[in-house]
Amino acid sequence: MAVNRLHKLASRGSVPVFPVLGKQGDGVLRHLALSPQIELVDSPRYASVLLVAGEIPADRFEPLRRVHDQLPYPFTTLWFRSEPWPHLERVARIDDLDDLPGALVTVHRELMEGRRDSAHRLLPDKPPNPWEGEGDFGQGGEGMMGGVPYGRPMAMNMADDIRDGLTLDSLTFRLGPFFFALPPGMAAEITLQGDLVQTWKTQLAPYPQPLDKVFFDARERPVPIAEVELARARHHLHRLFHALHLAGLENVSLRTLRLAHGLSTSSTLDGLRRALSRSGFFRLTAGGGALGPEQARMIGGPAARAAGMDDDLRSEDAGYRRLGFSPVYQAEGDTHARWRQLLDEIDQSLHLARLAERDKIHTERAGSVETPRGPWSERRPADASALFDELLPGLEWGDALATVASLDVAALADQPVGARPSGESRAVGGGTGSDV
Amino acid sequence: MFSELFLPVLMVIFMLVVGGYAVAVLDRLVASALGTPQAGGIWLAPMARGAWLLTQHANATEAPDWRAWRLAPALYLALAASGLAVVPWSASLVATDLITSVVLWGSVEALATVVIFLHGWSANSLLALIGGYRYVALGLSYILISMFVLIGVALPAESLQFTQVVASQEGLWNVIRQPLGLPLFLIVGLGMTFWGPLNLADSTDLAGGTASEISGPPRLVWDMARAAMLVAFSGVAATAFLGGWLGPWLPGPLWMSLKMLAVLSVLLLLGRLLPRLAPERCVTLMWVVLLPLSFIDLVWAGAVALWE
Amino acid sequence: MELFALLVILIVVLGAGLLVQWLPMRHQPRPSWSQRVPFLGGGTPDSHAWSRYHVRYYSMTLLLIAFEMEMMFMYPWAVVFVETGMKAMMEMGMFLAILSVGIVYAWREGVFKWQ
Amino acid sequence: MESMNHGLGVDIAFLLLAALAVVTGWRVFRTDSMVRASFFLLVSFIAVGVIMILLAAEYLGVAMFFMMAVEMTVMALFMVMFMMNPAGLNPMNMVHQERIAIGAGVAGFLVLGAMALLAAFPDQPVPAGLEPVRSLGNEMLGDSMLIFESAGLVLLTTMIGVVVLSSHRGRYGAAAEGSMPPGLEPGSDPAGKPEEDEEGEHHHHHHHH
Amino acid sequence: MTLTTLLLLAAALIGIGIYGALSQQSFVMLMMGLELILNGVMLAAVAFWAFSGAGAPEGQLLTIIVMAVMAIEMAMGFALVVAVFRGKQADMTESLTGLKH
Repeated sequence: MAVNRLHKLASRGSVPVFPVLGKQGDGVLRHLALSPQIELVDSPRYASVLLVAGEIPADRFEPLRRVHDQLPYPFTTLWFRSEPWPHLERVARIDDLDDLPGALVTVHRELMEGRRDSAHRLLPDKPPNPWEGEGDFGQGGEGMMGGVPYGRPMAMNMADDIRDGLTLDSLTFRLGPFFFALPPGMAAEITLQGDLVQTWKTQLAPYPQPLDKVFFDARERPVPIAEVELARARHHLHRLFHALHLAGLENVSLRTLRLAHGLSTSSTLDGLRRALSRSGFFRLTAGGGALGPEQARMIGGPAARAAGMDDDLRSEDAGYRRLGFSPVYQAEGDTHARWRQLLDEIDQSLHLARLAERDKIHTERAGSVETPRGPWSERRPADASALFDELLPGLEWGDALATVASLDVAALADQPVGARPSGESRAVGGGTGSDV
Repeated sequence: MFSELFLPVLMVIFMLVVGGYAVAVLDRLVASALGTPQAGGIWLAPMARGAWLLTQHANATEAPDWRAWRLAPALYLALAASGLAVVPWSASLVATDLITSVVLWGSVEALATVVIFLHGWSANSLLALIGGYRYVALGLSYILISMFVLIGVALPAESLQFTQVVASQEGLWNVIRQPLGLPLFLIVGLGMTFWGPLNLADSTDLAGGTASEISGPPRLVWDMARAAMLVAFSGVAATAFLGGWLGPWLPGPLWMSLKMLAVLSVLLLLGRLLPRLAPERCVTLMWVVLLPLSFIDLVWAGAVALWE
Repeated sequence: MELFALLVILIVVLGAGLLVQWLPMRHQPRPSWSQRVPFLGGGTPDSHAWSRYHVRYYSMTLLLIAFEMEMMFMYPWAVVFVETGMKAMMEMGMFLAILSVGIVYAWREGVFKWQ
Repeated sequence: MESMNHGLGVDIAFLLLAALAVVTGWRVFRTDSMVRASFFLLVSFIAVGVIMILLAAEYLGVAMFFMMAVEMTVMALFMVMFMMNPAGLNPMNMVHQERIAIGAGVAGFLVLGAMALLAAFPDQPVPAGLEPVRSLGNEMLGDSMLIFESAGLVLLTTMIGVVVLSSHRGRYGAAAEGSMPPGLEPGSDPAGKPEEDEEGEHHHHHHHH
Repeated sequence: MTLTTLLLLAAALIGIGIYGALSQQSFVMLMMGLELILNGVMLAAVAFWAFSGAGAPEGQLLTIIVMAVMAIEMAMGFALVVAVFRGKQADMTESLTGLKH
């Protein structure tokens, strides 16, 4: 009797969900962050529901199986707008964003009250390397550092340390496509010595990120500037949301998300900017990762302007000139400069949107547009995740992840937000496309 | 025999349970006050979370140091209990009134660093290891500041006993007599319970740091131990700086719990408002800025103690 | 006698901490090897995490051991400070000055940076 | 301090703590994992600290706790940093000249044990009303102030020595670069330079010093 | 808990420390042995203070000085190990013949 009272009590709490992001999955993440009964967690060990949000490309199935098996019993999975694997039984698939939170709560409640039994492990129950009974004392290792004790080799020192000349063991590992601090879908092979990054090799580029429809229209015909600037500000606010969660500022990140959700020409940034600067976000948190001139030119957009380059396609557009637009830029080009640049650009966009809405001004120059990711004249901004391979070695772990969060490296998707990828048969259900 | 032995044990266990629950509820109150809506009843949510953790299976890594891994959360809870055992609730109502209780609290802080490193090390997983090592840099730095501040408090009391320290604050509380003391001690408290800006051990950029590989009952004990250490710290801070059980009208223990709740809410608020510091900047801040400040606080306390 | 009570408290709470972990886990099956892989966002490590970890603040720790000794001397000083009066203040001032010279030197040598 | 009047509880506690100290002291050299070795030593120190508290040296006992906690943490960091196979995954036997060591250990124990049993030491127990911390404080500030200040000076020299020896990057750049031993006569090429460095100023990381 | 039993315990700790210092190959483990020896010495000092030193304050000061010796010896020992390790990645006592090069 006591056990099921415990289970009944456990089912009433908030639902711990570990989100795994597929294509266009981060929109789902932002939607769930606003619903109070869902608790998005950073590690699968803390979750009882694995949410697969968005379509996962085939080359990331193996890491997904690994993460699926890392949830402790009792757990289950829920697939949002992506095809569940055939051999999982009784798996829920949701397509409409609005009833996703409700579905998560019911799945969790069923799981806790035993009405739904836990999912099973997919991968075989075998150690990474066979070791029982082998080696000197049956633990799979020989001598001091040899063999595969307990299934894994011992760390050996590969190279001199790049900073203080003590050659100690370096740890090489692959940080997977589903690590929340990396852009969705990006995977990298990292070698650390201590907590200092020695080498960083990006293996899987992040998913191409969808942009608002208004940027696609702006290339064909004049569009109201207010709409373009609001979409730009919303994009920057979404990136700020992820970085603030990484820096440990939960409340301010949710405030940023609410601001982005209900963004209009009347909303302002002052309260948020004061909260950030007063809490020392621009001075004491992890920083570093300064861009060189040619790196800045390669990535373009706000990151380049943070490094002192003041090229902005908007300054060639007559409509913007009439509004008195002049590009704002920083000098240092490191992580803190990029955050200051982002906040200045949001302020500027809101100011331009207010003016443009009052005077109904449209963009004049079709054919090229300044997207929040970078200038888009004839070719869409390509993926720049190779930039990390030279930028991150030499940084401490916290600084490296802060630099990754501050650089928008994903390429632009060919479809705007909300439009279903061509392969999908049914068009999206109710929910308006723009709020994803 | 009873009052000598079982009363202290019951007192400490009562403080652990009620204090831990109070921390969980207060944390959710502060979160909802700052704008993060909390699902379900704030009073019920900690119970539900505890029940969920008890039903969840415990995780294991490939080759952990099993004994140390299971022992670390329990050791951290025991340290919190010994901290609470030293906190005096009234002139006579104190669990264990050692002559050198201030030094014992200093050693609880030093041993907390050992236990948190052990928790990170024994999981044999990368993110936990980085969390453990990063925390030791902070853990070894805040011990000095805490000791200078506590010595400053022990000066007017002319003894290393918390009951004497409270007695010495009869006329004027230390928070007014030694203005630099409480802010520095709050920073030490954040460091000791790796909460908010000084959370280098279980931070979000390490997916939970030392606790990234535990789930189920071990994680419940780790969270309870963290909450208990917060309560123990706020008890010591209230005793050392806010005049412990002293106060007009209300009985001693009531004053003590009010002051502990005040210190707790300040800590939880700081935890929610400030971003996490970079470890390197944190160590430099502690050694180059806060240590000289604690020197000044000590000299100030000495001067005041002399001229009183 | 207080010491005995403190030891009993430690043992009781330590036992409670271990019991709360052990009781629910008694009838839980040992997790499978696929669950025990450390969480790296779906990636895999090449080796054990246990290695000769390159601590970056080793000179700070050595400095700390020397500085920690000061604590040992300061606690008894605090107890007799008010009795001995200004003499104690002068002596401890000299002691603190000597040791803060060491810290300023270490700071100039960049010991508090990640080596 | 009634703990001094040899109550039965105190004797039992003493025996338990003595056993704990010796066993953990022994396990320090028998265990494979370096972190376990240093924390076994910490437990041994804590046991000795509690015995000190039983001996009415309250301050020294508790001071042992925090002092040894810090030292054993640092000991654990350095042992893991410099020892091969730090976590003892491959059981190893890092022992040499085993027989001599056991002999010396046992001999040391026997000699000191005999001294403890046979020698007659004056029997002047601690006076009941003594406040250990206060007497230590007065002693430190009064008669043996010289010891107290010279200890501070020795600590300063240790701090400077430690920083010189261990930090790689000082104010004037990395220690290894360009640091050549001075010549015998002023201005001559550095004395005692090993031959293989002759083949040009190619700065090799490993065997440069 | 008489003086002799305390001294026997101190002798046992010193014996184990001597065994540890002589038997271990690694420099760091050798220092563990030295620490254990100093642990025994401290216990003996406090025992003498409590039983035959009539609570003389010099006894406690001697214990604090022994603790200072332990701290200084440990700090210098590890600094030497770092300096030598940076030169040639050696940690075994046999190979540490010369400190110069």
